Amino acid sequence: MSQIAKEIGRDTLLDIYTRTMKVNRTDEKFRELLMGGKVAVMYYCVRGQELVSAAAMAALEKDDYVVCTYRGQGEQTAKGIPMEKWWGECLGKATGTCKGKGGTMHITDPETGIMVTTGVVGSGLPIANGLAMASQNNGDGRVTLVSFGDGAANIGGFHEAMNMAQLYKLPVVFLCQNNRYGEHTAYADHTDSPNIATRAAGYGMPGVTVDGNDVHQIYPAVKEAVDRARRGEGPTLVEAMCYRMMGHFFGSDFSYMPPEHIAEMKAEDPLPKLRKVMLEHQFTEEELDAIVADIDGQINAAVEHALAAPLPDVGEIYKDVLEETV
Amino acid sequence: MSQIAKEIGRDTLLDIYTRTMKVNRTDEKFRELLMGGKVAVMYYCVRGQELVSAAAMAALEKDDYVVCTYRGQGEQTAKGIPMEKWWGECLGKATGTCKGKGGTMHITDPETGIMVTTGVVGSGLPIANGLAMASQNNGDGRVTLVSFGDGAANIGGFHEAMNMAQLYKLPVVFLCQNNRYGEHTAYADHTDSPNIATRAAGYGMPGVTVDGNDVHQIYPAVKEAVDRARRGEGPTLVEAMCYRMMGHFFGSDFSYMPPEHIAEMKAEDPLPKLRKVMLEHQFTEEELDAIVADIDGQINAAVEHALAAPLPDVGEIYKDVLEETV
Amino acid sequence: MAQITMTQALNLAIDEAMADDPGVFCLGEDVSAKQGGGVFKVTQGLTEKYGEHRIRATPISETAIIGAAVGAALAGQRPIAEIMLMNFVGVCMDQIVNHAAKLRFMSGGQTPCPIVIRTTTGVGVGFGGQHSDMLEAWFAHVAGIHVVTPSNPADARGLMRASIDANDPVIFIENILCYGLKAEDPGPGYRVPLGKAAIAREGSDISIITYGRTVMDALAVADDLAKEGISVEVIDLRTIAPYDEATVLASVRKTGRALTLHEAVRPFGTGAEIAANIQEKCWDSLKGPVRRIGGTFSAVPFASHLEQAWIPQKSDIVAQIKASVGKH
Amino acid sequence: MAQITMTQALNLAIDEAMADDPGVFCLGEDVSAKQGGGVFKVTQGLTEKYGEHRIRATPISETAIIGAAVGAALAGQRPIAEIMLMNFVGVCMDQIVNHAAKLRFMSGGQTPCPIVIRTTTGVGVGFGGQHSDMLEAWFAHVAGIHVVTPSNPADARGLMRASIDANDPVIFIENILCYGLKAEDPGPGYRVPLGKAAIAREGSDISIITYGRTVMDALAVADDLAKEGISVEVIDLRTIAPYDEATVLASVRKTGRALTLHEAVRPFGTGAEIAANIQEKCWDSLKGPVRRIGGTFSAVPFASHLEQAWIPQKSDIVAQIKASVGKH
Ligand SMILES: Cc1ncc(C[n+]2csc(CCOP(=O)(O)OP(=O)(O)O)c2C)c(N)n1
Ligand SMILES: Cc1ncc(C[n+]2csc(CCOP(=O)(O)OP(=O)(O)O)c2C)c(N)n1
Ligand SMILES: [Mg+2]
Ligand SMILES: [Mg+2]
Repeated sequence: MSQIAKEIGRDTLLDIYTRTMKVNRTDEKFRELLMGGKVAVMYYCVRGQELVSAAAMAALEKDDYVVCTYRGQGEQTAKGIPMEKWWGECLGKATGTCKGKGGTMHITDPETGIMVTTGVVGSGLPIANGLAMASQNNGDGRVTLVSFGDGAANIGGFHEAMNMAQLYKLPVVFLCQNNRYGEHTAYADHTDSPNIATRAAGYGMPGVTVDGNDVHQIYPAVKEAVDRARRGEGPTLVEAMCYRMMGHFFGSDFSYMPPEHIAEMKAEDPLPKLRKVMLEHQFTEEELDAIVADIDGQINAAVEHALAAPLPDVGEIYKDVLEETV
Repeated sequence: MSQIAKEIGRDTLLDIYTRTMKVNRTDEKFRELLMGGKVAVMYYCVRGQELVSAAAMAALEKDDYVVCTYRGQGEQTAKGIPMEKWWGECLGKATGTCKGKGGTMHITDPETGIMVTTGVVGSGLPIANGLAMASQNNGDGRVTLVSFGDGAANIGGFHEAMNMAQLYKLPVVFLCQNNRYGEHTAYADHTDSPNIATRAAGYGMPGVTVDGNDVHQIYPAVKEAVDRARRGEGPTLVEAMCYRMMGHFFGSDFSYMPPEHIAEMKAEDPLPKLRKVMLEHQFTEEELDAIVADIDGQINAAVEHALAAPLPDVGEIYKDVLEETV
Repeated sequence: MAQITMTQALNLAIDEAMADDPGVFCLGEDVSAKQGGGVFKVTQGLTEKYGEHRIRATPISETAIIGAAVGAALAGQRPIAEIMLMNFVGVCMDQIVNHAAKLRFMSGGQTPCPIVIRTTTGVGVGFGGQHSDMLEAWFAHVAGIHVVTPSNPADARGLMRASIDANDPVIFIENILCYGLKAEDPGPGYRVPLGKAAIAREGSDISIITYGRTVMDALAVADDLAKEGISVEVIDLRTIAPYDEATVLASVRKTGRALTLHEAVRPFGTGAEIAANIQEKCWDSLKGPVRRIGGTFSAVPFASHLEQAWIPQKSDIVAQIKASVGKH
Repeated sequence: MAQITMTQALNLAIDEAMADDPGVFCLGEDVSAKQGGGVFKVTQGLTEKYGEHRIRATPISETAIIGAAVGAALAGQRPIAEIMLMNFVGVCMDQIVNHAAKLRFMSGGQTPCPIVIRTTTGVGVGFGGQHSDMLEAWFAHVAGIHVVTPSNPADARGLMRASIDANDPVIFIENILCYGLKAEDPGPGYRVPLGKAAIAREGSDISIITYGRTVMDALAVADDLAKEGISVEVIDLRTIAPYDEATVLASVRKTGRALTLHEAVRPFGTGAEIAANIQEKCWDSLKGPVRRIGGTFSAVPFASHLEQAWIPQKSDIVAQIKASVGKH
């Protein structure tokens, strides 16, 4: 166990484990529903990236802001969006966070700090700066975390946002989930950068690359970035190395992923690794299983609720366009 | 004199000197015309940056491509656009490179390799990649050089272009003329980057910062970048430190430039420095003056020609919109 | 009452809003005191009053500028973001259209996005092809955003104040050639409601529907034609989209003839929507087809006489009106 | 003759052009063999034939993609750039509008910019608010660019080939829902000239002017109404801008009635220009106002039944036609 490891207390580990399993079980459930044909919507699997999202959300306070992407299930559920609302939105129901109008790619839930889920690659970073700017302006002490992919690091908005955040010392954390692919394109085919974190230096910003499958690396890295931001010392770029263990979205072809890569991924699966850590920390198999069983129960109830929930009224297509001034 | 200095031959020095003075005398003439009210157009002065442009153009072959900005007089005249056509365009005449339709901000002269002059900050870099991509595709051995400012280094297009150029090993040279200001904003107020060249590492690209007022630094740096590109080894980011000794455009306020800065600029003026180098290399005062006198003669003749030249036909507003297929 | 320029009018409106609401702040290139308060001086003097956090000079990063405005708005603030010249929206349309304009709808109403995007443009300054376009039609075609432009200082003050009040994004277009216009200051607290056109001049023979700088052209032509016995009604839309349909249709029902006029290029311009809508809704009142005038369908040329020829010509306005009312 | 899908039609046209001209090359996200030949498979099999330099998979960098296409075109090549989904033009409008479309004009004719920008979009796939917009009106409002969209495989093949031939930039819009359409292959070398509309069905009572996926809706409605004795002419514009005015006006002069139809939102959509132009040029032939149908003026919603309700409805097309021809 590494030096840093000792710094993660049991309570925090339990918190991270619970969030991780919530993300994982939600992902499994979604795939099960899709596979069974019960549901037919776009869904971007997070298998392999559960721990990154969970650890990052555990490092935040409840009031902190999050901006994420279409592949944001991890951040969304781990931050704590009530499951019924989350499933409701994904199933396009009136009970969803956004009354079914946003959908899987556009979950918003200000109550739990999920401020924007964007479908346009890299567009979240500039918006995260704005949330952080508001906090800096009004001194509310909040930190904003924005999650994005390795592919997103090549778009202009990434660059502009990084430079601006550092210039103003905004309380923002840039979390790059480097899952080695942007849609069908492997990392080495989209950049010659040794890694994404290296880019931070070009803005005068600290940047760090960590193993996103190792709780002892990912949690302390995000926690330190969050604390730094909260202390007013400015932004940090945290690059979490991880794997996208499925295709780009559910059902999409992933024949372009070489078998060696798939083998490598399996060996690094964060879930067995995390379980091992938990056992090392004197959590019992039973305790851990009970947590998962509890989560499954909650998820099943939420899915039932969402499936039974009413559709949004057709008139909704005319609403929320501009403020209704009656 | 530095180590590198010995590597610049007398012929090359003479070439650079001649180009530098062409840029400088053109700039002086333009300001004289504007000051005298003879001409009223937008003009972006290049006083203080003459050597950077001249040395860069001297490092290119005649067939190489150049992309520059509204502040591109240096590249344009030093690359060799015939003066009559250049002045014709700036004065909005039918004899101009673009029949008066482009103007000072949009000089194009494919014959001398000036392919695009853009007025949108940072937009030249992606286009330069395309020119270089064509050369890579068809093996014509050309190199493309794109010039831009320090301010432009903060826009998304810079980032995307740098990453793509390195990924494909395009034969392109990125020349950042860091004149310490983007319009009214000083360097320290637009970025926390220690310097712009540092950013290259984030793309796996070589980057170098040199003194743009010292011929022994700027010429070898650009030359090496051009040679590297031509050898097929890919792009380089060359950052030339220099000063914009006037306001953003002719006639614009520059009260925001602090007096210390103005003093610092004056001490680093590239022209007396270059003259000193020339004298050290056994060029005589008389020779150097004769070159300037010759240039002045050419410029005066070109200006007379342009002033007397006809205006473009009003029907030009309907032409060159789409290919005329008759 | 004091006379103010349009620049001062905008400055006063912003100043007032910043004094009233600590959530209002400005960001954009060169906007702070260190840079002289903006290249067109609209934010001059505000840094001294409200500090650098509320007048943020930014890098040249339009995507980051609008993105920051969007984010701050989601967090409850009221940012005023400046895009120095309208053509540069080309680099940040995603933030404006896919985000600012849609976040209220996509969130089911949870996250309104009250931002004002100030930008300037205009033909006739010698800025050439990449700095002169009027692109309001792009935004008018997008749901979830107001498109506003003042033609005079009083409206500038009132529309800016109303735009800052609005709980949705506003594209606020300033015409460079209007900054220097002078008129009576409508005074503190003045507001011109969004979505309300002004009848800039009453008339009975034909309605010109226009906005921004060309309102002046329309008024000048109306003056001239009055002498010839042609009575022209001039409607200044002020809000281009969603526009004041009621005022436009009532005017056309009265006059029976309509002409749309804008500096933007004619094809697929805003005049097309207005003309299409008028002919549909006022079919029975119309005495002839709705006519349209716009800029030449090309990039804006550099040479001064070409640029002048590119702009909608007063002579063309006169000719179209005469053709419409049948007096040649 | 063989049947081909629209995807195959596009692939064949590109393949053929690449074989004929070594200057033709493709670039875009995921387009090469390593990625399976594009997420919609349009460039499948081409890397194997022409190599990675001519089928360049790019980073997610739309500004760099279009910029590279522009530069390569200036150097004499004929790039085909892909923007995966049309909404993403939001990040690269500057390169398209301020550069590709203007460089011919601003250089006084020296640097034409022959690029094809392929992009796809469409409502009805469940992609939600940021992936479904039809933004053709933005480009139609810009001088110096062609806007093209096929409604069927044969046109797709012919229009793509003609677009690659063109010496100016072309925005080539593919509707996701049309990729799977099957029809007879028009064969090698087939070209459909830009700027020429097709009369998809002749009729005498009313002209529907449409393009892309809604051509199918118009044809279906025309079939139904034929049974009720209403004869509908359907015009498939194929090139949205600059469009085939002659064909449109001739049709309306014949039928005396017109309806524009598109999936894009109605306000300030392309239908507005067409309607405005028709009423101006065909005033004396028109028996009633030109009517317009477009998508709902909001972002495209996620929930499937909302998305379906958002789209122009066949029932609405029928109702508008009946109202126009006076048979209720
Ligand atoms: C600007 C833009 N370009 C292209 C796309 C299409 N697209 C959606 S996801 C994706 C891959 C993104 O990769 P990465 O940032 O690594 O995130 P990941 O999907 O791996 O989580 C692409 C190209 C998009 N949504 N936005
Ligand atoms: C995208 C964009 N934003 C803003 C501007 C307005 N503008 C023109 S020049 C300039 C400053 C550019 O600074 P820099 O890149 O350092 O070049 P320099 O003028 O110093 O040569 C700005 C902000 C522009 N032309 N394009
Ligand atoms: Mg990825
Ligand atoms: Mg500069």
